Amino acid sequence: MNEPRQTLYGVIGEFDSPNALMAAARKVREAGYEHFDSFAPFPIPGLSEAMGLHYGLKGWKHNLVPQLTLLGGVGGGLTGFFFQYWVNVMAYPLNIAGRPLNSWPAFIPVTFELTVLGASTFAVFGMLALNKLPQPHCPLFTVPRFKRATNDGFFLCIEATDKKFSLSDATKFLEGIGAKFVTEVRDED
Amino acid sequence: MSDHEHKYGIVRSGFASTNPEDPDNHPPTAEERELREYPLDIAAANAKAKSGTGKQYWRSIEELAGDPHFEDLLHREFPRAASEWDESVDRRGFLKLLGASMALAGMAGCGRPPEQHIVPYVKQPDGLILGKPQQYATVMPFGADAVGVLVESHEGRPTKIEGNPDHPSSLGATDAFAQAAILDLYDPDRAKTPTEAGDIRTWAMFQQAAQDLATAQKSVNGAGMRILTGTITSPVLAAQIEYVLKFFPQAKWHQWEPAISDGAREGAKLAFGRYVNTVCRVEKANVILSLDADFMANGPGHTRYMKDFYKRRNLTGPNDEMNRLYAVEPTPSVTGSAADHRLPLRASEIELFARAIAAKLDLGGSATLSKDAERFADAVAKDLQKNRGASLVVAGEQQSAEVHALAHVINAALGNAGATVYYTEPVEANPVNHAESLHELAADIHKSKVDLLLILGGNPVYDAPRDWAFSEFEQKLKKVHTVVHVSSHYNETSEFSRWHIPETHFLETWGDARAFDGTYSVIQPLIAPLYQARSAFEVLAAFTDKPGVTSYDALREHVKTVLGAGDAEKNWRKSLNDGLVAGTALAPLPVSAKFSPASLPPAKAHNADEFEFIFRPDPTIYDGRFANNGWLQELAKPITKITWDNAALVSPVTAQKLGIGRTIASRGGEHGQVRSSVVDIELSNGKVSAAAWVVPGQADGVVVLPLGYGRKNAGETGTNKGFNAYAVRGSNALWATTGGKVTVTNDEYPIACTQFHHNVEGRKIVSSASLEEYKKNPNFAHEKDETPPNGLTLYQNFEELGYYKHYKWAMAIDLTKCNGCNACVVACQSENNIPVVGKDQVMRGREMHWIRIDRYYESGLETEKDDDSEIPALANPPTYFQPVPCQQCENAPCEQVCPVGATTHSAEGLNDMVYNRCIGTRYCSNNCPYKVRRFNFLRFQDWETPSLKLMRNPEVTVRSRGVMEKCTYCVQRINNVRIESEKDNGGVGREIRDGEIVTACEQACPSEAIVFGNANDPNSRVSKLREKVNPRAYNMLGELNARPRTTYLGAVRNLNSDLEKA
Amino acid sequence: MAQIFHRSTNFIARFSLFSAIFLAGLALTGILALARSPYFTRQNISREQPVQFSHKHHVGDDGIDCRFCHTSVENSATAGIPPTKTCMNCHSVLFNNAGYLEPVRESFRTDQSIQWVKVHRLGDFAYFNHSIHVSKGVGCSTCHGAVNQMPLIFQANTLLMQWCLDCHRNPEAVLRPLDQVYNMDWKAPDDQAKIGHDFAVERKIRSTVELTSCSTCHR
Amino acid sequence: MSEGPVNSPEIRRLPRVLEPGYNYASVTDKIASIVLTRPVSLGWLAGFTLSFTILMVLLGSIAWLIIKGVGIWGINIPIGWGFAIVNFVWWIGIGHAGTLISAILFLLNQQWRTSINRFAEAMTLFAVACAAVFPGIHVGRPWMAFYMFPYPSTMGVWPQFRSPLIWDVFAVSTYGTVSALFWFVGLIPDLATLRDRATNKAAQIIYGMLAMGWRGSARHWHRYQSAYLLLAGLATPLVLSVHTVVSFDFAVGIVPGWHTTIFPPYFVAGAIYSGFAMVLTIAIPLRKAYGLEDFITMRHLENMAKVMLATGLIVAYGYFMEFFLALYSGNKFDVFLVQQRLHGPYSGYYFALILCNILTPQLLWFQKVRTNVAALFVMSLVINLGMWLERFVIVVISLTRDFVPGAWGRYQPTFWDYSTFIGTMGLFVSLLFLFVRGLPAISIAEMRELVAHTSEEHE
Repeated sequence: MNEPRQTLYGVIGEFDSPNALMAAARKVREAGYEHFDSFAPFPIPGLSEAMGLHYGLKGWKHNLVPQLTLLGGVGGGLTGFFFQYWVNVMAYPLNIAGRPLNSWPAFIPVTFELTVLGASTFAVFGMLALNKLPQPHCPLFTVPRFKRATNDGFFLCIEATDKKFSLSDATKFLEGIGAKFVTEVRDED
Repeated sequence: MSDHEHKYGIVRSGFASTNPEDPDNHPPTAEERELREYPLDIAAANAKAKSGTGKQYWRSIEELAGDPHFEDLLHREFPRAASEWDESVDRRGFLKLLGASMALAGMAGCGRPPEQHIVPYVKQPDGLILGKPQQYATVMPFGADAVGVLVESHEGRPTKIEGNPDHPSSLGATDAFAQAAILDLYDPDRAKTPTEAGDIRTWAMFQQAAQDLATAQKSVNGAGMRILTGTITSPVLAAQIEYVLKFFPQAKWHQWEPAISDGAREGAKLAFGRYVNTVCRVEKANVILSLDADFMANGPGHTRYMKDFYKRRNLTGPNDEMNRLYAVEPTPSVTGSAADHRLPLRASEIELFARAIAAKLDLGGSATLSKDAERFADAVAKDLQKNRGASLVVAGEQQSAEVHALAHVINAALGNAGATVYYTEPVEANPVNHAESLHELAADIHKSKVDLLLILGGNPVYDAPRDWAFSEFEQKLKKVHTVVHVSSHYNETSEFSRWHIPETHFLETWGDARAFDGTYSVIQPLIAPLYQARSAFEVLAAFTDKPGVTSYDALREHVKTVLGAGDAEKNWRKSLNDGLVAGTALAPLPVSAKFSPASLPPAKAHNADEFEFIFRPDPTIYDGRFANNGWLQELAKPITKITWDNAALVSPVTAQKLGIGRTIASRGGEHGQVRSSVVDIELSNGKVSAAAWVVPGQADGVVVLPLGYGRKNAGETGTNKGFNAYAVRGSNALWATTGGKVTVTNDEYPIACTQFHHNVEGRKIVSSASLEEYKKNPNFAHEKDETPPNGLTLYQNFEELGYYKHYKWAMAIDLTKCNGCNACVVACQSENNIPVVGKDQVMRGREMHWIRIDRYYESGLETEKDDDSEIPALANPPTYFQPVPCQQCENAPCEQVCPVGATTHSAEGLNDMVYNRCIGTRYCSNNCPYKVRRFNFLRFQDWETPSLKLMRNPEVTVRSRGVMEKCTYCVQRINNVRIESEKDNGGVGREIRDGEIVTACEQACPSEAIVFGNANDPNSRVSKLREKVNPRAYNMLGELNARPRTTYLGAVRNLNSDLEKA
Repeated sequence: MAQIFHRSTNFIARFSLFSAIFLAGLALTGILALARSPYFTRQNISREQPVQFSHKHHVGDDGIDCRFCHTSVENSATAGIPPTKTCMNCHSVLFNNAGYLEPVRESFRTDQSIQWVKVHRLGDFAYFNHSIHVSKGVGCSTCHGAVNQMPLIFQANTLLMQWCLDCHRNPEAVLRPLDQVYNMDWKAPDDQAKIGHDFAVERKIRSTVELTSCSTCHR
Repeated sequence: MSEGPVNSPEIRRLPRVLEPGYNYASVTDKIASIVLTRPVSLGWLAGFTLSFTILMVLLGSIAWLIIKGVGIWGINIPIGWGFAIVNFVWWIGIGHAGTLISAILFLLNQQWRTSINRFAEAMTLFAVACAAVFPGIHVGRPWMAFYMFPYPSTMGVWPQFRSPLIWDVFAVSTYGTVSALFWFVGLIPDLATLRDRATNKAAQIIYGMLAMGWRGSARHWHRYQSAYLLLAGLATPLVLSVHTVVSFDFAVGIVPGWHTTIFPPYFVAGAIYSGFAMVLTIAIPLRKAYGLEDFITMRHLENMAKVMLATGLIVAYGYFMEFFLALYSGNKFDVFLVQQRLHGPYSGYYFALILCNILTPQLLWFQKVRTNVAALFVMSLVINLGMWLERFVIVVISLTRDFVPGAWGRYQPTFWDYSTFIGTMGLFVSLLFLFVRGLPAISIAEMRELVAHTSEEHE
């Protein structure tokens, strides 16, 4: 079969256990590859560290979700409270049951709810955005065995965009660290 | 004139110039002419009426016949009255939009309102300012009295009836009947056109027929002609009758009033040897003894008497004195419940009691009483003695001639005659013994002597005694060749009449009447007859040689004789403006009682364990004439709090003896529905089944049968409600009888009772004390008050934000002065467009009255556990009435919980309710400690019936379904007065004077128990009744710190120490 | 094997996510705008009337005072629509056989009212009172616009509650000398802020809390 | 999870959270097959038809309500709130278990949550949906209910933020949104699994779109996990706040029987109580119908029973405190009210509620009962009923006898009250039926984790 206009995406290999995948990932990183990714049907503890992904401030490059959540929460809360303040004290001050115009204790529930709302929406949509989802189309889906990535397969893929990537080296390297079914991934139209 | 300017800018102009009889614009308008010229299709009209395909409500044959000309006229709803300000029309449109289309569209705003039209006058009546209501003076004829009223008119639509301060029988106050009369005018069930044997006829046709009948009678000098009327106090009408009788020398005039006994008349004869009219000066009496007299709620001048009575109960401070009222009566009445001392006695024992009093005053005669009664009589006699010339004994309308005679002699002996009571020529045009009069008529009919019977008003088929020839009055009537019945509705009697002529409402016709003291009063119409109605006068005229003569002409003619010298036209206008002719009250008669109690035959012994059955006019629908009046039907009876029904009333002991049971239905419950045993009552004259009802304070062994219910043909509202007490009422026992049988059945009947629980559960709801206690401790009402001090709050001080600065509206209600007469409730309903919801909804606890009157018994136990232990406590418990409108709390619990801010506080301290913002969560009602909020659970307002639209007060929003509503302190009146005051002095404005704003309830209240005003003005009447100023003032449930603007003043009773001890 | 989704779906998916949120917002603003649009408020829309009565002619050209026809404006909640009689007072002489006045004459002849189409319309739950406004120095043109230039009358303002509130919160901005109330051409002077304030003081205009209380307009 | 030494007889061995012998593929298979391969059973059809019919009853009732008005219900003055509010509180309460299980147990790292959290969350969503029906329709003018939302109106007026009902609007809508997000985020990996296992194109496309191209990338998992953790952290206080706010509807009012500070904690406890009862009511038939006994083991049932016992005791404490506070405070209205509870016209309801909510659950002290599936099922129903009665007692009965004796009344529901209530159950069950057919009722990805975990244990 010959596809003239096919672009190379990377090389993918399969491993038979979470631990194998973790070890492999560590090796790939030590080998100096940066644009690579590993795939598993469930989150494997330690895999992130193995791939050199960090949490917290240190890992903001890899994971901005906590910061976004904080932002959403603070934003929601402030909007919540000051909107109520504006309505009751500035927009249309009314004597309601002789309660103070700025009855701040009564404004707390709404403030709280909006805080949570803001934070959680930011968390979720932030996560999706950072993961570049939705992305229904991905070159990896052309690899027949890759279906098992959402079932019981453990994969590692070195991407062509990596600067020290070359098809032959990468393939060899993967086979060298015990990957099975090493195949190149090509994006087809 | 000027003395009434202050009624929120209403110019009380002398003349209802929007009405056609007014000579100024009398010539028939074009459409009238057109209609008359238009050929009538009577056949079509009849067909439609019969087949029922015709309109539900129609004003005239033309309309029913579907005359196109008429149709488009009708759409403009009374062209002459129509104007752009007929709010009800476009308000209806708006609410329809809210209700219907938005419901379907599912969201607001889609579909914009349709175009509306402005329909201005063609020729605007003089003196009418568009958008400004006018008030006209007139009188409401009622029994042997005429109640002076001022009627508010919006562009020719009478909308509200209020008391006429100038009129002796009103002095500015009214009773519930007068307030509700406006609904009778617009009652869609009124007869709309003359009929002959049920077929529609025109007035002209009747006139023709009348003339034929007249000629027939003329030939026999009217030997076969009879006229039956109620009590007539109208000189003009009386003159007309006299004229007819002259015209037909052998014709006879009979009278029958079902709810008023001949006792008063015959008693006068017994005492003075002639008929006289008794007028009391209640305000002059220190001690009053009521012998089964409900003089504050029934009988001539009752409104005036109530006002006078409470003039003597103004307690500004502990040093003030009060009059004292003793009541001896078989069943609790409004008057009796307000009494300081009350003794339940069988109706038949009242006479004994009167004899005893006479005896104790050494007037001869003697009587043996029970121990309690004896003690009571002793105390009363002593008290009367102490107050010679300043005491008063009143005998009840339903009491026998003897009791009345005894009352007269006692008053005479005490020197009260001329002081607290005086006698005049009868107010009635022709006083006769009604029972005899009717009996005579019946006999004549029986002997087939009668072939033309004119029944002017009244409903004898329904309310005549069952015995004599009346056993089948219907059948008898058939014997009469021609019966002509004139009445507002096509009722039971009309069915048996050949001709029925719709009678005009007193707001539709010219006429006159004498008040209880004889004052000559003028009836002027505020609107042209809504239907093809005629006054009794005009019907009579049809039989004379002057058929065309109108009431107006006759009145003008007669008034000449009444009006004094001077410019006739000017005097005439003045009398219209005042609603009466000054100085026409009848002069006192120099009569002396020539009657000795000793001369009375020995009292017939009665058997104490025999039941006594007594008949009374119903407190809200009277003798049945108001049966089709929704406001009065839904009005809770003062004592029993029953609506929409009457019931056989018995005392707790009797109920226990009979084994009468009742269960509180869980739908509605204490505030709505109680299922009560049905009893079969068998009297000599018949048998009737009635729901039984237990009334604390009623004499044991007495069964009260309220009249006026069980109508078979009263109209949509009144037909088949309650049981017909007339069905067992015979001429031998018109008011009381014994020897009947009561059997309790297993059936239960659901009664719509708006307040069943009668115990305050030891809560701070009603405060009361005796006069001595009050003098000893003036602060009894609020000393145990737990209201937190004003400063004690974390809340913002709204005065600083400019609230309550200028005006601070407040209301004070004096419980000493409330006897639960209900006038305020109906006044409020009329003023605020409050809908009637019907028995079913009342039974679900959804009645809409903005002001309710709670009735509590002292030391009653929990009613809802059927516990005999409470029976002694309820034998004769002191009764308290508490009107409860919105309390307008400063820290209103309702406001805080409204999610949309539909109820907020105004700068003047009103608890505003914005209907168009309300979405109906009902949270406010839940959170209202006083439960004064009312909710439109369904679409309670009638938006179809055209006549009811005319009745609405355009100053008040008509509420849609799903909206909360409540008392607003009549904010529309406040605003109108404020606007007028602010416009004064060339826009600079002035302060509102105290008393310038009068709420509807305050206005109606005869005892002036309700006072409204500005609490910021230390000199306003209300300020003097508020906390810290008046010692009796207290807040209902003050401990909740809702800070109500409505304060109550503790109830004080002037007890007689002799009766207190032991 | 073939992909389930074409590459383009990536863009489509992301774009549709955003546009969904965006469209929702747009729709909401649309509704809010519509509620304020002349379609609902009927602002600036003149209507076909039984008689094409021109305020421009009567007020602008003939200089007839407002109160000549709207007689109750100073005493009543309503300014009052003149009865046919008022028209006839002049038109029985002037243009007394002009065709376009036939409806007026017919009304007078047959005693049937002319049915004008209502132009200025408030909710029936809003109780506006003309007399208090004019007597406190709020000019006709403040709410009704330059009527003297309207061949056919139309509603110059939105009459939305928000619009009422603007004025009730700051009446100083519109108060005039009392003799200028019926002057259609009156323009606020530069020192309106000052004189407005003075008027408010001398005419005892109620405070904002009072003027913005619900029961001021709703009953 | 720390367990005693294997086979040590003296220590009762806890039942496993996952029966042995499963690997990644078999777990995936078992759960995914319910959705993908298993044919529609007759039982499912029958059940769905029935519940859908009941749902139509709900729609009918609502239509009639909008045509006639809330007057078709039994409410009146003084009892302004009836079934509608009772049902609202009841459903919201039920809606608490899901998020609680997913969030709090997740934070507490309880493995036994894994196989029940998915449908518990679904149940939460559906319960909230049922609850959300009522605030809208119980108002007098439903077409005006949008006044409760803060939008720039032409009237220049805004919602009244001091009203607990407005707090409700925000609390419930937030809770609904967050629960939905939480649920969906959890679903993404499983949706991907279904996408990749689906054989027909339509399924592939639908699940594909929902999965948004998830492919188990470690970099995705990396962010995914922190997002999920944060959501759990946010949902925990939220779930507590929601029923607190609902309880404010009453606690903020001055009505005796409403106005008490004990409400928030005891409402929350009650919510969890009824929530777990409902989870049991659903879990027991579910595991039976789809043979999931290995995943939803006795261990799960027993733990849930323990939670019910604990929360049940808190609720009991709440009831007791109501009495204590009333008597201790000496407030005559409160004292009167608690007496009414015992011998007022509605005492029957109160004793029934004590029986259902306090006495019956005491059986859960016995392990025999805790491990008896049938008993647990019956008990869960009893507790659901009891919690409904509790709300009825609080909402309605407090209103029948408040401050002014002259205005006392009573309440009786009408046909339409019942039809609306039953109708919402139709809605609830219909949604459940669709859910079990359309989506994995148990989180596959998390089960795989469990497999990994346990296999390590047994290695």
